[in-house]
Amino acid sequence: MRELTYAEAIREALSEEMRRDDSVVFLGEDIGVYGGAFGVSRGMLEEFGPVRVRDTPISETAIVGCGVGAAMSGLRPVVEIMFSDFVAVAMDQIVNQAAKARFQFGGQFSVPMVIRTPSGSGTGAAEQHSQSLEAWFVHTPGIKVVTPSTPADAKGMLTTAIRDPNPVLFLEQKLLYRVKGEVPEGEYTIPFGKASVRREGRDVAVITYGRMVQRCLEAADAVAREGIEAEVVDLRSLAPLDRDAIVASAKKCGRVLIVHEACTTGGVGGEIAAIIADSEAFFWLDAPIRRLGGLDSPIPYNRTLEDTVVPRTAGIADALRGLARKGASWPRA
Amino acid sequence: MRELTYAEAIREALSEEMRRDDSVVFLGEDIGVYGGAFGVSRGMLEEFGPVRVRDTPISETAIVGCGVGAAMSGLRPVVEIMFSDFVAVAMDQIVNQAAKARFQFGGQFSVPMVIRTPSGSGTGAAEQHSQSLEAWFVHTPGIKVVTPSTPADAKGMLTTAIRDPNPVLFLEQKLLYRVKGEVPEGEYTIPFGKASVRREGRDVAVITYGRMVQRCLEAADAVAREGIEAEVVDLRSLAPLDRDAIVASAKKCGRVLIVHEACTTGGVGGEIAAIIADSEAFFWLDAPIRRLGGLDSPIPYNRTLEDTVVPRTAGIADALRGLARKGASWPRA
Amino acid sequence: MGIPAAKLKELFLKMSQTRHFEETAARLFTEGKVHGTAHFCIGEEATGVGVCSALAPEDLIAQTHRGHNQAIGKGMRLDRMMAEFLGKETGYCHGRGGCMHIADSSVGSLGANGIVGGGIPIAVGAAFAQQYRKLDAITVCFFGDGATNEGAFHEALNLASVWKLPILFVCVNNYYAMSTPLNRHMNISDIAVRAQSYGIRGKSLDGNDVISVYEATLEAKEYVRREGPMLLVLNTYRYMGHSKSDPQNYRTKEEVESWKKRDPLVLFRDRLLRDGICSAEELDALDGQALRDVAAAVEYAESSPEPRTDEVLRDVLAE
Amino acid sequence: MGIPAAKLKELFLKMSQTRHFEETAARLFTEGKVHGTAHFCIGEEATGVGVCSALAPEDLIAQTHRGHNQAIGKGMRLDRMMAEFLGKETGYCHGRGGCMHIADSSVGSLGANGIVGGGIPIAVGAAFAQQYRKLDAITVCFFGDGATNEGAFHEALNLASVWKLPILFVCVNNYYAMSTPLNRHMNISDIAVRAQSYGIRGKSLDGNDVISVYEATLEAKEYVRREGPMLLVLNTYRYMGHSKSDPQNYRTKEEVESWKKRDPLVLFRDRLLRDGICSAEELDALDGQALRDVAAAVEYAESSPEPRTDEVLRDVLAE
Ligand SMILES: Cc1ncc(C[n+]2csc(CCOP(=O)(O)OP(=O)(O)O)c2C)c(N)n1
Ligand SMILES: Cc1ncc(C[n+]2csc(CCOP(=O)(O)OP(=O)(O)O)c2C)c(N)n1
Ligand SMILES: [Mg+2]
Ligand SMILES: [Mg+2]
Repeated sequence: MRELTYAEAIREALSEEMRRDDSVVFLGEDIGVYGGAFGVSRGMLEEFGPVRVRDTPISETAIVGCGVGAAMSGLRPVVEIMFSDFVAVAMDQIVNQAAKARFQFGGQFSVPMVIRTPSGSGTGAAEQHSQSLEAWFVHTPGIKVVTPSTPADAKGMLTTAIRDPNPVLFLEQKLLYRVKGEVPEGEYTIPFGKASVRREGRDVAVITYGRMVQRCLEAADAVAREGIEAEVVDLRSLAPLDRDAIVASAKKCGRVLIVHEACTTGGVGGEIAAIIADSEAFFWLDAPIRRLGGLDSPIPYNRTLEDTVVPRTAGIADALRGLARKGASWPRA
Repeated sequence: MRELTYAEAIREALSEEMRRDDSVVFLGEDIGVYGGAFGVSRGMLEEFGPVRVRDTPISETAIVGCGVGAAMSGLRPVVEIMFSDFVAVAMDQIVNQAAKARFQFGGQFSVPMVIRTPSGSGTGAAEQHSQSLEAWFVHTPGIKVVTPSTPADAKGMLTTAIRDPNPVLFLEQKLLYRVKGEVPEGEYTIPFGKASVRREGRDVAVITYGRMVQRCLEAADAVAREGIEAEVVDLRSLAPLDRDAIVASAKKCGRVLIVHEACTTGGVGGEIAAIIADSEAFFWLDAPIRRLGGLDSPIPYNRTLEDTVVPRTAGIADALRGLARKGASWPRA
Repeated sequence: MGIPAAKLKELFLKMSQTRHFEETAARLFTEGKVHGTAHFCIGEEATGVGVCSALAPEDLIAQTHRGHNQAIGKGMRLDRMMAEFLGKETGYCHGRGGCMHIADSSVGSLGANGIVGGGIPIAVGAAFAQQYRKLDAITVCFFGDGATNEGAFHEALNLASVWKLPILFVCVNNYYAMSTPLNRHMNISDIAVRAQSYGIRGKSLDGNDVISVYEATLEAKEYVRREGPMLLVLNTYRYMGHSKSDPQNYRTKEEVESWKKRDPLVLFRDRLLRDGICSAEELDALDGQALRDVAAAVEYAESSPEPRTDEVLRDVLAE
Repeated sequence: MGIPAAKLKELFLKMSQTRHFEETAARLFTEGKVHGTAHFCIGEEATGVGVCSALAPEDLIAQTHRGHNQAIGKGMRLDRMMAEFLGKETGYCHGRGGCMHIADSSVGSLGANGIVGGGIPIAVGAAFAQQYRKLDAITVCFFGDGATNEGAFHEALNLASVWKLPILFVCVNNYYAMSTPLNRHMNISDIAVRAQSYGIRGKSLDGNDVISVYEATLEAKEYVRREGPMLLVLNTYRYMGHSKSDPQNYRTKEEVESWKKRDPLVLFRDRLLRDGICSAEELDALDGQALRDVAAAVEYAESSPEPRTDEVLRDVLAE
């Protein structure tokens, strides 16, 4: 199959949907001639013109709010927020408006809007341009949250997102934009709420998503040489969350490592741990549930410091070794 | 000891600090002659005058931002946001500015600002005036989060908050404003990060905070008549979180129920469950860790519906019974 | 005055309905029949009714928390409004929203908003959809004087201007944001000045004179369709407290009384009599009808079923 | 021109330092020595240098992401700036912030901000503290043309006006917000018009003429101290891309070249020569000094230690 980068896959999905459905419009800062801060929409202005590919002033509240109103009026806006950190500027429109409009108006309106935004650290862009904020929205009823980890998923899940009648926060993994992978031609959708087991194993269940999937797979390969077989589950969407896949993998392996880039405390990892600890998998656990998230710190500028605050392959491998080690469990017995 | 309402206790703490330290200033919408939407600051304009008790325009971003700048310049602003839902309007200033200023400037500034705001449902004020949003901020390094459940705590913890060199989100429990309790006279502080065991027990550890503390105590009383002794732990502050108290109580009881008003998914309950499941308490658990949070729904207007979406005493008692029931655990063995 | 008599009577009826609706709602509060809050627009009836009565069914409105006049002006049903106020399943939002979130997509209401200024960007989005679809309709966005200090106001007006959207921004200036008087929340006295920041037209007028409001809206509608956004400021006054729990210690009784001398309903009644459009009997009959409509709405609402608790999660997400 | 010769030379030196600092920083980028991004102000030197050189040490500034001229104008050290750019422990923020978050509390800089418009409310808070403490000092808040479309701008200017705070708002208008030209992000051509919404004074001037910028600031400072906020718009142009990764496909080379004909450094040099303030040799000497200062800064930065990873959590919270 042909290969595309993650960024190209996103552009392809958005372009296909815009060709298919003229109610799809695309709004954001510098998405037109500039092609977006990360070049995702390069060439789209030329194909779709300035009426459908709309540069906006720097006004995140108005941009998202405009998306909400347009969606309530029957369009399917795709809104780009240049860095996911800037969702904070539009938080009211996302949480109090988009996510609540349907419910508070008794189902009279739906809000089929997608907010696309690049998430995560690793580019030396420091505290205000590097956060992983998915947990806020997983805690917000009324909005879906998606974190594709491959070009193929990025394409299929963006298509799903655009066709979804609800607001969807589509968190693009900044450091994956240039990563290549096989991507089917033509339109296809990937359902939300279905995790993908990226690697089968029986010793430790690694539950992860987004850019950390790759690092978990690398760590799993590293420890496989030592006889530890980790299973790597890529959640793909965080709301809805694939509870069954989480529980099944935890039950199968009896040991669980949860990995994400976002700060550990209050992160989605807590939700995952809680699901397992309150499920039938609990009875099959052979060791405490381990979380390996980012340090509870803003993202620093200096490259080495920046690397220090998010989980690295070596750290994940160490955690796997610690979990798999015999005797780690049941000192009580 | 004399009794004060929760609202009076807050007013007393703020007034005492303003008398003691003239760098404490108080900003917010309608806090002056109106006395605040919930009457918390009634009479303060008269005592402290309009220079220190400042009504603002309806501009949450500017209000919080002004607090950040004033704090960076050596004042100790206390900022009121009329309903905690409106933090969404000021999210950038809270998360990207207040919580990061110290770190990103390499420690050159501190931000001794308190954001006081009423949190929670129960007043029929519907979707945009009833949320419990503490989880967002527990996931934000650089800001502390406090949820006092009694008048005495409200006073002592607000004093601590005002004296703290960091931004503190002080989440007042709307439905507790009129609840009375004993409150010591004069200044005192209550440290953050120290939970309080409100009721001792040995069968089930109930970990909770804020307004749910009262309901958990009621539920504990109800099941005590049936021979179930629940221990009720009031976390008091969520960032920092009293990890030791959580683990100790879980270890002691072997069964854990986590209760909060906020939506279950992505809530602070996940963090608590994850802490337990990754601690030595894990080895002492006799049953899965149960969470009882609000339904994953916006808060509806209708009173009965509103009551339906947050945990009630009867539901908490049922969960306690379910957890304590013999045979509920270890079907695997 | 080239307004047809039927339209004038419609304006009078809607204003009376608004006044009676709110007086009744306030009474239901006092009787403890309502859990929640409400923001009444008594004294401001001419604004929402005047503007919305000048619109076509396909025009859209975005309402405020103080918007019963806007809702009734646009043709919403009193019975379903009252049912929503009482939190009933037959209410517009099936009891989920209450009067702070009243909406009726069938008459072009995008709903009221509980976040001050929060509805302004949404209205811009609706106008964007109208422009994109090349519709002839416009969107009218209501907000208060206090709301013009929110960042959302600024961003939304600028965006609408840059894109030349068919939107009429209507500021209902009642000189107070809760307890804070205009001159303590902004440093200008004519809010229409704010239009200049966006290069759009701004105009202020007497919001208690329903005829000028109606006529200004008709004119503005044509302008907006051709030229893009405009800001209309309607100066008026609210008689009641900000919400049910307002001590009203921030203004004098005299100030309130002086505004009551220019009561929009009385002004309009006098005008209709003076111009010989209606007789006193006709006006009394319209008022009586309004009263009966409200009574029927209460009956409908009170006899309506409560929402079912097992359906509470119904509209969190669309299928 | 009543400006002392020493001051004029200081202005020239700081502008040269800014230019050389950024040209050198850009080269370090190309050499792969920097991880991250940077926003250069080459072409805009007269704005930040002109304004900040008119301030007293106790006056405060809030900077933008494009603020090396502001930093150098206010007296920040080149070596610690360069060290921050390279992420070193000796940098102003100990390598935590990079040049988007450069700050120096010792010279009155409240820091640069990575959120467009995010620093404006913070500057208002600093001015509030000055007023509250009855200090004589003022706060100067920098932002770009694009930033004036953020809600934060609007709220902050309104609040400052209502409270009559001693703050000078300085809009560095370089006619672009990233790739978006002014006439496509707002519908007015003179940004100073926006002052009217807040009932404050607004004034636009040539931002490439450092002498008018300096003099206007001196005057504005007195005004602001007495009367409260003012908005000063400095019209200028950036030569380089928005940030390191800018394709610059949104403007023509001719446009850039035409602005270069009014280069602020050349303009100022010509003026100094024409007015007989400095000889060509003196100016060359100042420029040479600037070059040496920057070279020394690079040496300092390159030889400085990296931050220790075990101290990364040091400043998350104050003790
Ligand atoms: C973002 C936000 N801030 C504050 C409030 C609380 N609040 C509700 S209405 C109101 C006053 C609004 O004033 P104005 O816009 O003039 O409208 P009015 O109530 O006078 O009709 C306030 C402060 C809110 N609902 N939302
Ligand atoms: C809230 C927010 N939105 C968008 C950005 C991305 N961004 C950084 S600088 C910039 C352009 C700013 O334009 P202007 O204010 O004119 O300043 P200039 O860059 O021209 O100096 C943009 C869009 C940001 N950093 N913050
Ligand atoms: Mg008002
Ligand atoms: Mg610019």
